[in-house]
Amino acid sequence: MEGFLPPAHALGWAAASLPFMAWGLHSVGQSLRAHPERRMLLGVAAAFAFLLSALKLPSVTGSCSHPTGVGLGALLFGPAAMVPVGFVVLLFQALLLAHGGVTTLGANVFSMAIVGPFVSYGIFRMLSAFGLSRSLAVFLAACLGDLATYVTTSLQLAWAFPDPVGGIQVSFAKFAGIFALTQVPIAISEGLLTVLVVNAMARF
Amino acid sequence: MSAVLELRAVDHVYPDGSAGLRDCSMALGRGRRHGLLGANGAGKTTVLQHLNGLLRPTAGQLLLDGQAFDYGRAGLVELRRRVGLVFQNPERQLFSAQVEEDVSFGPLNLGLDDATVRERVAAALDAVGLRGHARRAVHHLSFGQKKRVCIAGVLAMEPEVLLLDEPMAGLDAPMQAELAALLDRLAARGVTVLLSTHDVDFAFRWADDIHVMAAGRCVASGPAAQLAAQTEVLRAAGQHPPLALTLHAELVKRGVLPPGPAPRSTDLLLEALRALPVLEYPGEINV
Amino acid sequence: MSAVLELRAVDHVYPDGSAGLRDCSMALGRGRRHGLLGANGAGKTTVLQHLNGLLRPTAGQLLLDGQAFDYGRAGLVELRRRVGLVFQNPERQLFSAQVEEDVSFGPLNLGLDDATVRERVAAALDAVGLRGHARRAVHHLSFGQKKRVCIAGVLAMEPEVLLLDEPMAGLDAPMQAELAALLDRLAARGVTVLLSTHDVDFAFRWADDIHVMAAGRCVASGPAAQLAAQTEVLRAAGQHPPLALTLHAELVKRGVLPPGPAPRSTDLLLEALRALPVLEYPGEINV
Amino acid sequence: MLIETAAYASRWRGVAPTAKALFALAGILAAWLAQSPAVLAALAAALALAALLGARVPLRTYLAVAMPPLGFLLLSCLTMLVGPGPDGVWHWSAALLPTAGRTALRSLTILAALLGLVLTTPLPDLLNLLRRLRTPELLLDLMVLCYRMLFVLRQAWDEGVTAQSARLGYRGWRHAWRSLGLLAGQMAVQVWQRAAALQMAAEARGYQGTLRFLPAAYPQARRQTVWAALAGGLLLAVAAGDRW
Repeated sequence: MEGFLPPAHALGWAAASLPFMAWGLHSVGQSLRAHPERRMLLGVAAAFAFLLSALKLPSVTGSCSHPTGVGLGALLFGPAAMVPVGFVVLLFQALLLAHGGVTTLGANVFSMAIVGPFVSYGIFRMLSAFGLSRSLAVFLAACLGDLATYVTTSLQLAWAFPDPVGGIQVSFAKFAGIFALTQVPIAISEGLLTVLVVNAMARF
Repeated sequence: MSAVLELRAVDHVYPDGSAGLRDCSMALGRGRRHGLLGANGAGKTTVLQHLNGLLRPTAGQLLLDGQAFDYGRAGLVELRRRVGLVFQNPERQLFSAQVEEDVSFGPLNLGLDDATVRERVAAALDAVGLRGHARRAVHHLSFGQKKRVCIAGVLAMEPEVLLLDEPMAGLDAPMQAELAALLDRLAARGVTVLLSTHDVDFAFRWADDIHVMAAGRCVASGPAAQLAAQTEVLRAAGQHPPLALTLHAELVKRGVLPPGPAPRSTDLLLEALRALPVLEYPGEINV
Repeated sequence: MSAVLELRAVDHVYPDGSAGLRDCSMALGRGRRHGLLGANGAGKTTVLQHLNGLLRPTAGQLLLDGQAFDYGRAGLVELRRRVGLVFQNPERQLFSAQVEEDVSFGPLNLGLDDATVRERVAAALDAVGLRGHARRAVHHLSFGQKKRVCIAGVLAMEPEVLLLDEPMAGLDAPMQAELAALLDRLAARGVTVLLSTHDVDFAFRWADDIHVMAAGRCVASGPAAQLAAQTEVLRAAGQHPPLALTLHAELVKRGVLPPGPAPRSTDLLLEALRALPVLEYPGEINV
Repeated sequence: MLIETAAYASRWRGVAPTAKALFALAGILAAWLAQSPAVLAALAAALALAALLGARVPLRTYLAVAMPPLGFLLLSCLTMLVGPGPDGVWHWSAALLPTAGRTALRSLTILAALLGLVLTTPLPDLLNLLRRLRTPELLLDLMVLCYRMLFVLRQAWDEGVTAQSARLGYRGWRHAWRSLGLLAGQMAVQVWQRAAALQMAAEARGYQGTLRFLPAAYPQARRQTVWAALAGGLLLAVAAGDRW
């Protein structure tokens, strides 16, 4: 939410995201030198991720949040590419839908374009290495990536607004508890949708 | 003639405030071939989407079998089972990797059992002449073949009414002829067919009834021959009269052809001309 | 007549092994209006992409100004400056959301300074009649307008040769007439124009030269009137002879019209008929 | 997308994006500076009125756009106001009320500043501004492509859903999921095809590896920027006066 974080936190999270952003841009730039046509691909993929993020899934009713699509992207393009792509998606959400926000962009990039994709990608690699079926691995990767994003966001909020009695811990429990109502169904939906998409793509 | 579907004084306003239809009335006689004629943006697609329940009238009503249509869940399912709609762009309506998989989408949604679905898919692919392509990948097909897969996907639901949005767009002449023949076969089996087109010559040649649209209004409806002669109505809708009609009229006026009903296509006109005796005239002696 | 671009015995095999072109030769005379005629899948798009250097011949060569073309970086930049290509689908070639921004893409790639680019963008938008739409969003335009933005984007590079892939597809009659008039204006300014089409009547009506393709082969080339009379060649390529030509021939044979060159369109044929005196005959008395 | 439509129709569409961005930035900084609820409320009101009266953004649009973030704000602030008491039972606690109140007002002010910008400035104009601020080229290219393809893909998506509905693809829960999966999978494949087509179209127009476009010219940019700086300075002065 625009303006929700105190200035020090907003700027701090932006600073924390910056090195990842630089690394993501550098890494993508390298791959573009070898495959210049991937520039268009990432651009179109960003549009697709934005579209998915604005999608209302059939099971989720009355929620103000949406799937992120970055889990799918991380599986397809790797987590490094998802930093700039996720940044673009989040910026567009702020500017075109007034979701998220410009002042909270740093914090959101950290949770959604860095933590989420890395968790998804890591889980997928790990589960694949254990020989889990592709569908289950994809489901868990996307679903847990989504949950990791939401846990990070709750932590960010808890840190900014600690409970006067119980401190950050209690505050985290509060934020995580409230947002679980919307985020857990969304994470499951995102996992399901990602499996469906990956399976459909595999048939082409 | 009973109307299987009818729009009665339908207005439609899009969410962005633009008017899609204004006071549009149109009845589709059962088992006939209908041409929906109009320029780009005249509202043809909007009409088709009303007839299939994808859009709801802002005012006015849709009648199915002469009864006001009930937009409840069950009503919509029944309407879409009975009235199939083929969209213009095949790329936007084929979702599966394989031909037969895509064709089975509709019948599966109808809740039919596997054996019936299999039968219907085979029959639909037969009807469009793609029996041998059932297991092929959709993206390896040509544009014309994709178009036929789309039609098969709707035929497999065994609709009573088949609506097609600009089915001839992008097809070359032989493919158009083939598709027209397919639609004729369907009409002969009793399916009511309505296709939209901006080609007055095609509409006049193919349709039994023509419905003319302009700027969201349903300007006129009637049997093809009768409507095509209404030059003023056609001009108001930005259409020329059919070429076969105009040529025929000029040739009759000049005594070349005998008076009588105009042929429905320039091919028939040419036949009539070719039936006339060849005159020898001085110019030819020099050749 | 010197050829600005020429394909000489070009074969093209796609990476998946399918043959796009077989032994195709075709020369584009400077400053003329060329129609590339063929059924869907005949290889028209493949030819256009060769003429702009997007595809390279597997065998044979491309000649620019009579010289074998050098596919080096500098050569390609020059070729694409001189030969503009407009693709069929606007949604697949417009990158920028604002009209004037998108049109400026090509000229900026040529390394022109901002002032010149601005001038060229304005001139190109003028040429396609979209001057007032410079700052509009591409996604708010109609299909026909988007198509014209694509053409403006190429015109702003001031090419000597303009290639258009099926530019008439999806346009209704008035929009087609408008676009044909635009292309005529360009041709009158000395631009060589080549457009692909599967409509033999349009090709005959509009083009100076017609190039016929079938199944990846360049079957025939020649001035429109001459080529259109080669019924056998056209039939082999799956095309009818132009209607105006056939009708004219029949009417001449029957002494209705005087012998002479055939009119290029049915509209002109109708004019010729209307110039004939109206005969009074018994049938009319009863009316 | 409501914001999009409003921005293109805005009376301030022709105002230099620099000026509008400067004013919005001043609004954000002022919101961060100001302390008292009254001043924050006044700043929020000033920023909202600038958009509603100055740029004539329709009130209905403004409220519709602001509603979802306001819902989130309400939920978050309510979360701050519950907590375990000394007895370990959760109940309302007013301890964080001042913080929650100030946070909500600050949030509102910044939201108003941002809405003032995005409801009057189409995204391409903002991208041009980012270009002038030396945003990395790769990011700019991604944004340009993303913005354009957004509308293309959304239209394709909507048409796909319509076509599936015509074949009863959404008659029930299970059908809907299956249809969505098929459509999303097919669209994901399209991502590659569309990228390849764009690449080819770009090459045909002499693409050299970067997407370059000519920015729109704003003849009155200087004057407008001075006005925006003055107005922004006023907001900052009020906020600074409140703090110190």
